[in-house]
Amino acid sequence: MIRTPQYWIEITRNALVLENYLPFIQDPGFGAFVIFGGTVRNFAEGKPVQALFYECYEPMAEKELERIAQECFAQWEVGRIVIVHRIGLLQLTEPSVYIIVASAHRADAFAAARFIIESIKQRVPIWKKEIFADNSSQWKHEIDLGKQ
Amino acid sequence: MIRTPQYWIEITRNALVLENYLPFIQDPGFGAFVIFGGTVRNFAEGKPVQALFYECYEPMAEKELERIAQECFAQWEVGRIVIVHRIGLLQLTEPSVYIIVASAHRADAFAAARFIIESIKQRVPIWKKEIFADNSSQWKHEIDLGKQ
Amino acid sequence: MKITVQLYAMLRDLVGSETVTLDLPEGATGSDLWDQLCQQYPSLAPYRSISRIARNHQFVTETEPLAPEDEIALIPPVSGG
Amino acid sequence: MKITVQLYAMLRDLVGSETVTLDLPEGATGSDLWDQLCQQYPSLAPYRSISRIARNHQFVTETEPLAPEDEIALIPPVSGG
Repeated sequence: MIRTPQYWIEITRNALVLENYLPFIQDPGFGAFVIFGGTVRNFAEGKPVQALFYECYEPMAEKELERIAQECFAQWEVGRIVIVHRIGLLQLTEPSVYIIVASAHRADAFAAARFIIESIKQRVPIWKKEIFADNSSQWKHEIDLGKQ
Repeated sequence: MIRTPQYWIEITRNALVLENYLPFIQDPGFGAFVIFGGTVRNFAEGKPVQALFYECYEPMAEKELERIAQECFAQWEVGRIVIVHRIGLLQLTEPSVYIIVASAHRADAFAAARFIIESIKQRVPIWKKEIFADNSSQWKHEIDLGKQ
Repeated sequence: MKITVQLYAMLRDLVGSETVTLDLPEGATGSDLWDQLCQQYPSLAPYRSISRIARNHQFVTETEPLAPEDEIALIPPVSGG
Repeated sequence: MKITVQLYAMLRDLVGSETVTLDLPEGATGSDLWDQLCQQYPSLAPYRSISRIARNHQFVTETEPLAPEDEIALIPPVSGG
């Protein structure tokens, strides 16, 4: 966990509870907040999914998330940022990530929240293994060597 | 209140509690949700604000919110929409509005949530009176007739 | 015909009443309604160009003819959210 | 010099180990590291063009020279969120 008065970055094996993070972003100077939540969906690559397993290169992932938060503060007028990602085994509908951005004006919160989730999907070392209903499993982006 | 399996529209005098609305959007078919929250900010028109008073043309406001929700379902692949707006007297940091959109893919949830808040600010008959720290007050968009 | 108009926010404050009942000729439109209202309450005039008319909970243009059974409201610039 | 590389996700599964220690000439770069790694573990080769190298928790290009005290990890396409 990396916590400053402006941002709260956390990678955890525990279930995510949204309410725990809301007091951190409360401030009479902010008029808007945007929350993005990612949850475990029952379908991927055209196949039914029963669970997801997330793995992480933890020290780098937290630092990369911190760099993303700092880029937001440099680009937009944002007041507070929370980025929490769960790792380990997650069941259907469980949240895997929460991104919360509070700002004076809504455009900044929307832009920064979108930037953060897109950045996570590009450059934060976290990997997802899809566990399908038939008990087969595969890392996302895994190359099917049989097809090469 | 207007509630269908797809959307939950509500205008209320009670304090908004985000957790009350989260079970409604939970579904294994959705992988993403976006929440927009509007809160009472301590500054407006360059003056310190101590509270906001919201008034509403209630039957039309709920119908207009319903039309906005229906426009979202027509434009984007969204699964569930919650729009709740509080009216009456609100203190600093209290939430005035929550918009929640759940969808299979994040782009739809972001786009619809943004569309909903922009639409509310354009065409839902709700009015905000700013109560300043010096106890003066003014409807937002009120024309200062002295200046005409 | 009698048309009752609901007023909100600054419009209600300027008139000092939540509703105003006007006597308009049959087939009068929103534009006629505004004309008579502004004559009776000149302080509303600056809001005419920035307000909209709602008939039965939907926005309508000023050219729309009104009927006594319609629920009519004037909608000054909104500020929800 | 000895360089220990951390492996994650499918790369770790393909090698069957969380780390691999390589013996590389002084001043060797990320590119040299990949060359030797793919020689030892040919199943990694398809991932070379789509993976990145992290040195001390930051992405670096393949031309960057490495040092034994660096923490080196190979980062295959990520899929968090």
